[in-house]
Amino acid sequence: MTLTVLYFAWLRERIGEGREEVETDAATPAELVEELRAREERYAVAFQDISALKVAVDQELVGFDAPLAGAKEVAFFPPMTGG
Amino acid sequence: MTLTVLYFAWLRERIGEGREEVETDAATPAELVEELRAREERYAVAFQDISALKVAVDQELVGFDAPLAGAKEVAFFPPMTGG
Amino acid sequence: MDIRVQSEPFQPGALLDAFTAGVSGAGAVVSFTGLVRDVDDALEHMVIEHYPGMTERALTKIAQDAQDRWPLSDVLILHRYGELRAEEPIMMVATASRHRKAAFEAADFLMDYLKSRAPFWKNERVAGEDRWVAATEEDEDALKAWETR
Amino acid sequence: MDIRVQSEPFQPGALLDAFTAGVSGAGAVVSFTGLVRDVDDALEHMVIEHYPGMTERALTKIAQDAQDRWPLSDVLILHRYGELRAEEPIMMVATASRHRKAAFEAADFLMDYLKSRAPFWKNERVAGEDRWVAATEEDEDALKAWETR
Repeated sequence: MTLTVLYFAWLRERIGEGREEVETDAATPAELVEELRAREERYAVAFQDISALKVAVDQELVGFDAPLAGAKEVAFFPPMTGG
Repeated sequence: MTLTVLYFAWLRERIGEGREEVETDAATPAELVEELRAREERYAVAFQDISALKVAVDQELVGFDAPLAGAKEVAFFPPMTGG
Repeated sequence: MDIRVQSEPFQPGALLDAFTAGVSGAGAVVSFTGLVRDVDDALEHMVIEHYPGMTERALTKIAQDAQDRWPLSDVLILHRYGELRAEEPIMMVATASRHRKAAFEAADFLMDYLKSRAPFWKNERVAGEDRWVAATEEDEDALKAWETR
Repeated sequence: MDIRVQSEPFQPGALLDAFTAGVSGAGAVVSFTGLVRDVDDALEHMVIEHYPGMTERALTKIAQDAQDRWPLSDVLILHRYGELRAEEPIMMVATASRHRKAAFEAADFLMDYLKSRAPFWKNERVAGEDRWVAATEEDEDALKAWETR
């Protein structure tokens, strides 16, 4: 499947872009992170500690083990700091 | 001593005035209430249940057994309902 | 600290903006506005009686207690007396602090003490009859909760 | 329910007055305004990044959760993104209810969830350096407190 993958805040800066299309068979965000890490050094560095990150699938916050089946958009980002 | 005695809200209405000068030797607000009750029927009615009332001496909320020595102003009123 | 007791109407928004402009270094401003509630669509007016002199003292003490308890940049309390109509603002408190929890708690505290410790009494005229608003047990319970906190 | 995500500045007082004018039968209106705090007198600006689309969804869900939990007449959330200067208003929430405790608690709840569940990220430029503001343990703890309440 083709997913739109989004990155925000310092994760966006480390990866060097905010949005990309990714062709993947990953079943979960955790598997998607593994694929990205294997792809290039900058991903390996950015995703070094996923416990410091959050993930949203189709704009809903979920866990890294949530199913990706049918998803269109996955976003990774650090904890929010609004308000 | 001469005290300025003030009444507010429904207590003022039942007594028929909001302010009077009272010559008294009462040692506490409770004793002052006893003197007033003995004075006229309207005071007896108004002060029937002092557990439903509050008292301030010189503009500070106190108990009915607080000392009146040196006081200038005593106010009786129902529980407050501001806000 | 800004304590006002007045019969004149006021605009909560203008008051909030003036308060906010006057605080420096605060990240959080909380306001509470109390409005006259209608009663069965039949409230002709509300009259608020107060105890001039004691009112200002009581409000100043309540604001001082809040400042002693929380790190506040500033505190505002405004309360009207006299005749009011349904939906008019009766009163407002505002607090400013570096921390949002302090601003929230202090505003809540101000309201609880103001309701039961400041000498105001509300009288409602509904369908031609005047009646004094009764204090509630809840209001006293709210104070006890602060004392044990 | 009024949810706004915008880069334009806003005037908290005008927003509070408009919100208050729109609620009927509420005796209590609480507002929270968040201001950009200076950092050692050296904040050049703050930039707020957000996730368009998800932001509006998350804020709508938080407002809905508050309405499910308390009897509210209305809820407002406004949050800015983009570049802001010290002391500018970042965001505001307002709640209206018949009951003051409901209005206070709901506003406090909105702030806690907005801080940790709405996709905003703050970046501060201080003395020429950009740095991302870090989330705090306290913010997560505040959410847990609501879950067990």
